[in-house]
Amino acid sequence: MTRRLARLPLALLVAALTVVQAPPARAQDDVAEPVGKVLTLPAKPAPHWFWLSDVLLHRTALYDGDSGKLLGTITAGSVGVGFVVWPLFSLDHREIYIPESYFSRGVRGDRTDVVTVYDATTLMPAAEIPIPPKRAEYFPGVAPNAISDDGRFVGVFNVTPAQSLTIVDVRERRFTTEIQTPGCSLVYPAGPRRFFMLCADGAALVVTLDETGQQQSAERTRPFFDAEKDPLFEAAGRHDDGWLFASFEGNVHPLDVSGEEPRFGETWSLFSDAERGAGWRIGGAQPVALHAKTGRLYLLVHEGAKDSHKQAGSAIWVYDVATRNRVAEIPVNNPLSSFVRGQMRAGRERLRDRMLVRLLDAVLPNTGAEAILVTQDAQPVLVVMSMMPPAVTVYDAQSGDILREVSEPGLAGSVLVAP
Amino acid sequence: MTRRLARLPLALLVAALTVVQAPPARAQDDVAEPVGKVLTLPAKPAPHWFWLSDVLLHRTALYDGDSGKLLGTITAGSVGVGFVVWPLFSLDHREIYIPESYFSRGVRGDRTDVVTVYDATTLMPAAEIPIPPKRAEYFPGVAPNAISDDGRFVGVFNVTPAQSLTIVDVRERRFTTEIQTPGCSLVYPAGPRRFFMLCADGAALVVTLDETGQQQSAERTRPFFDAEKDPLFEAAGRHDDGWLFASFEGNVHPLDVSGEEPRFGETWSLFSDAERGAGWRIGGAQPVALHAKTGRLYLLVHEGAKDSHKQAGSAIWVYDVATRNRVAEIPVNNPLSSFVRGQMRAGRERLRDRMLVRLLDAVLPNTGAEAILVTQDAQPVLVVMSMMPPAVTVYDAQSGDILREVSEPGLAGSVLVAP
Amino acid sequence: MSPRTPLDRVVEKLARGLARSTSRRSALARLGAWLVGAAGLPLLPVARGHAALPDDALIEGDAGDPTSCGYWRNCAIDGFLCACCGGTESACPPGTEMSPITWIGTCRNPADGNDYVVSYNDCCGSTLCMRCQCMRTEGEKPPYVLWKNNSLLWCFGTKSRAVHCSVSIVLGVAK
Amino acid sequence: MSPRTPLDRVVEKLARGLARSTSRRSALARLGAWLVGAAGLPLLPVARGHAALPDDALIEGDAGDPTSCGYWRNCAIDGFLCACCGGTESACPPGTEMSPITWIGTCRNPADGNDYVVSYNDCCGSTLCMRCQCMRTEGEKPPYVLWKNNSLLWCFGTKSRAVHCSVSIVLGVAK
Repeated sequence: MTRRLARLPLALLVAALTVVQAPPARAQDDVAEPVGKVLTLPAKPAPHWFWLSDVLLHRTALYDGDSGKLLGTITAGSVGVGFVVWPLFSLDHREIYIPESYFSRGVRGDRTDVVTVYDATTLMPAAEIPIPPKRAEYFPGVAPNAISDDGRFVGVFNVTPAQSLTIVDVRERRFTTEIQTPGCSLVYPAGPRRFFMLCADGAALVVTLDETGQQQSAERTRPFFDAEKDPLFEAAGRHDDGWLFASFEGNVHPLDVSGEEPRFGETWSLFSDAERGAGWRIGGAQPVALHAKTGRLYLLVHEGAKDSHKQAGSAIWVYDVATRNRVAEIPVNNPLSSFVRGQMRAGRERLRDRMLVRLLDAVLPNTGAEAILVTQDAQPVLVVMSMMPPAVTVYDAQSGDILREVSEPGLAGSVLVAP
Repeated sequence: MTRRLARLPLALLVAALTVVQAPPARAQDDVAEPVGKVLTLPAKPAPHWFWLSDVLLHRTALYDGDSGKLLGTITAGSVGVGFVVWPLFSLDHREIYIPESYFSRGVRGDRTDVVTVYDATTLMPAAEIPIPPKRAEYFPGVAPNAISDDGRFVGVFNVTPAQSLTIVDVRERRFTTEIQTPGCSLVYPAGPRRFFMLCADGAALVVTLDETGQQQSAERTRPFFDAEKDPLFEAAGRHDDGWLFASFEGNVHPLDVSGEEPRFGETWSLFSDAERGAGWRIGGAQPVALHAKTGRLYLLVHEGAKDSHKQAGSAIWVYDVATRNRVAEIPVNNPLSSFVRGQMRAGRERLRDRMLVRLLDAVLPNTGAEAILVTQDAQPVLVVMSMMPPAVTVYDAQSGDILREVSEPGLAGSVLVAP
Repeated sequence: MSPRTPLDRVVEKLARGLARSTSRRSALARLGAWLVGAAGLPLLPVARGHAALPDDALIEGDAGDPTSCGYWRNCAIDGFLCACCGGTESACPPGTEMSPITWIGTCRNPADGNDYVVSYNDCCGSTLCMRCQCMRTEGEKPPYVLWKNNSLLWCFGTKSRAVHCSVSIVLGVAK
Repeated sequence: MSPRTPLDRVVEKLARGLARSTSRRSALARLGAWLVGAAGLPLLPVARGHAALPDDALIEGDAGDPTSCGYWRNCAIDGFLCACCGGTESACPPGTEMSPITWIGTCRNPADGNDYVVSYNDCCGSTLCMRCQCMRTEGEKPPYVLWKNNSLLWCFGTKSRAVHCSVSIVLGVAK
């Protein structure tokens, strides 16, 4: 370093630090606020919390459905990769598990797959469990990984493109085994030591683990749906005894996993012939949700042609699973209107806000919604997400009334997850 | 694996591969197109090519100003980090150099900084030169790194927050030295073996290298601007003999680096008293550009208050550096109108397109532009970028006429760079 | 319901044949893994003296425009069209490489009325192109019908797993 | 031109004093490096019995609303307001940690007419929040006036370099 460099020294940096470290003490200066404060979340999630993942921001974000507020975020995955961000939760809600893939040079380089354990109050990583670098990435990723009902084992769906299932013991913080699952994808929890996957021949592959997380059995059921003619949506409703799947053609396929062997319930149709004739179909990215205790099944529907299974929904139709009757039709809130009002920071409460809602809803085309979620408490809310423009609306799941809108809910929402 | 697994085997995968590998040979089947084809770029850049970096897509993208087409992209940097993507070019245009930072776990983990060497025709990485993990990241990053005029040494501006300059020998593919530069930031080329930085006291720090890329000298000039009262914009115009800087208050500061010692030319004002009174100011993210051969200085201007140096510009004012006269005023194309027409895939050529332009320009507010670039050929184009909504317009730099708009130019444009 | 294509029949036949023997299966699994690992070597057919490539110049409007989502070949694509990203309908842009592993669609060419088997190959190596987004789902199936699923990130056997855009390559007539 | 603040004067005095000795400077450089390295320990002042925190409840409209860009403290901020991202105007949201190294602004509180020195600390650990973006540049300078520059990614001494949002912390009265 030459002498000239001395003129304006490194001192500027140190000075900047020093000055804020020990400003001259004066009476009126005693206003300084503490630095370094970071908020933490309560130990138990509130009943209307939900997570919304975002493929462009590579994150999942926690919102409070009661306030519409963003509470915190977890970023997971590498640049350009990381479409699937589906968090799993320990039974006591103290930990969050996310299977993730990383590359040493952003879009390229050495790949490392891990299940990262996050502290659920700080949302900071607490541990990392290496797994085989085989995780599937797809959009939006509704059943890419699952946690066993006892909260101990995590299953991660792999495609290399060979299909397999990675098992992780999150209690012992270790990878236990990789199970080859040719022809079968996705993963759903089905008991304390059991997962199942769906297969191209319409069967389910039921994987049972032993106490150490090793494969005890992997048995394929008889085909219970036609994957070519009437495939099941990936999004499905979980209840105490099992799952309700809905098919592209609007048929409900109950799967009971409460017993030793999975049992297939009677399928039933969601649409009347007239509705089918009018082209009513289920569609979207995550178009199925169930409120387990009341047996209310929520489906995102639209009028469209065959193969329109990813089309945005214009309404949510609500069914009573016991009677198989439709009990409500909830129109989807206009995402463009919601987006514009979010940018304007306008609410829905005051008279002039309500007039703006009416005006914008009337003027702007309603481009529909792609994902729905229902919370599982006694006074559930229905969360409805539109991808483009990004919009999230919270409804009273029982009355169908709009409770609030979440402003600025990210850039490219993928899935909604309840903690 | 149990016997049941055998029902629908891994064969499905292999079959999928096999079937497309060797379909039954039939006459009408001889239509198959080749697979694996990847386009490459010509060895020399066309005169109106430009790069546009994007902080949300973590990339820089090459566009052809003559067609408005996207030609290719390079992704650089880690999730959530990588604000600065400023490519440098070898003299023969066969290589592109980008200083980059990577983290082993996306937003966290071990940090690795490198200068990656890309092949300019394939845009694929050819080599990687590790450097100290100290690169500055800031938005938008107009002078974050530079290449010496002989094309051999790259300088990278560091902040940890201690300021320093990393030197890389791109010919020998090695890091050579790190020079402490307290109080000085940014880096500009100033000769075959010379860079300079700008300092908080208004001086320039001139760094000269020896043949091996080691520091020969680092000398601070006398202060030539007031960094507190009238700072220089980071964006500046390069010509054969040196640089033209513009200040927040609209004064031009010429810096001649053609001789042994840098010389400071006479400063001159861009604005008349009346214009100053009306509040005309330079502003934006990259508001200064120079066409070196004709001595035309392009400035993004707006009417605004003091401290509005980042405000979007409503016009580009063009000056003849020799006479110091303003020779043109080019209004900024309406980015909202451009964005909407880009989404509609509407051009500007046909009568009905021109009517749509007029309608949208009249109806939608013009939110201005943040960055400008002028190509250095004899028939230069002026490229103007707006950040939100993302819009890029190509003008005839001499007539000021709009030549074309680039549709869908990314998500969050930061800087424009000429190859 | 779309009619069963030759692809369906061949897949089914192969599947049935291979299902008979577990030992053969695991050999095939190794072969498959090897094939997947052999990056750089396209697994899909190289040119076989293509005589009768469908001529898009005969098609009016969007169905003949490779930068349009309505382009006939795009009937089961999901992503960004490479023709808008520095590539063409069948070639990747600079800065990417083409994944040899793909999903498959069957699309009707309005020029000759024929159905063609189309391979959708991801171009991998850069973040999402974000130009000419296109999502069409003719015959598209969920991820458990893997090779008909367009949601999967199909960058396999490439240096990068990051999908930038997708091409639509005609593999043959589906009659 | 904004009036010179006590901060300016102290910085200048320190700079002048320190400039006299190169040996002292390198000792300070080491100290600085150490301070920067000592992550987790906030370098900025911890509470000193703060008696007279400016009371925002007295302010009408945007200038008193921490989720508004017009909030009085935000006069030199550039980023996303933590109050919209799960934090508050002075606390980071879960999933981030606060960078102890900051840039500084001087903002007038409309409630008492006083100018306050405000420290803008980045909350680091997650991608951009993308809510309540706010860019204000009162007294803001280019990157060569480092500690008055709001464009820099100010996540230093934190486990993560990824800035999520920024807080505005009152350090003291600037009289």
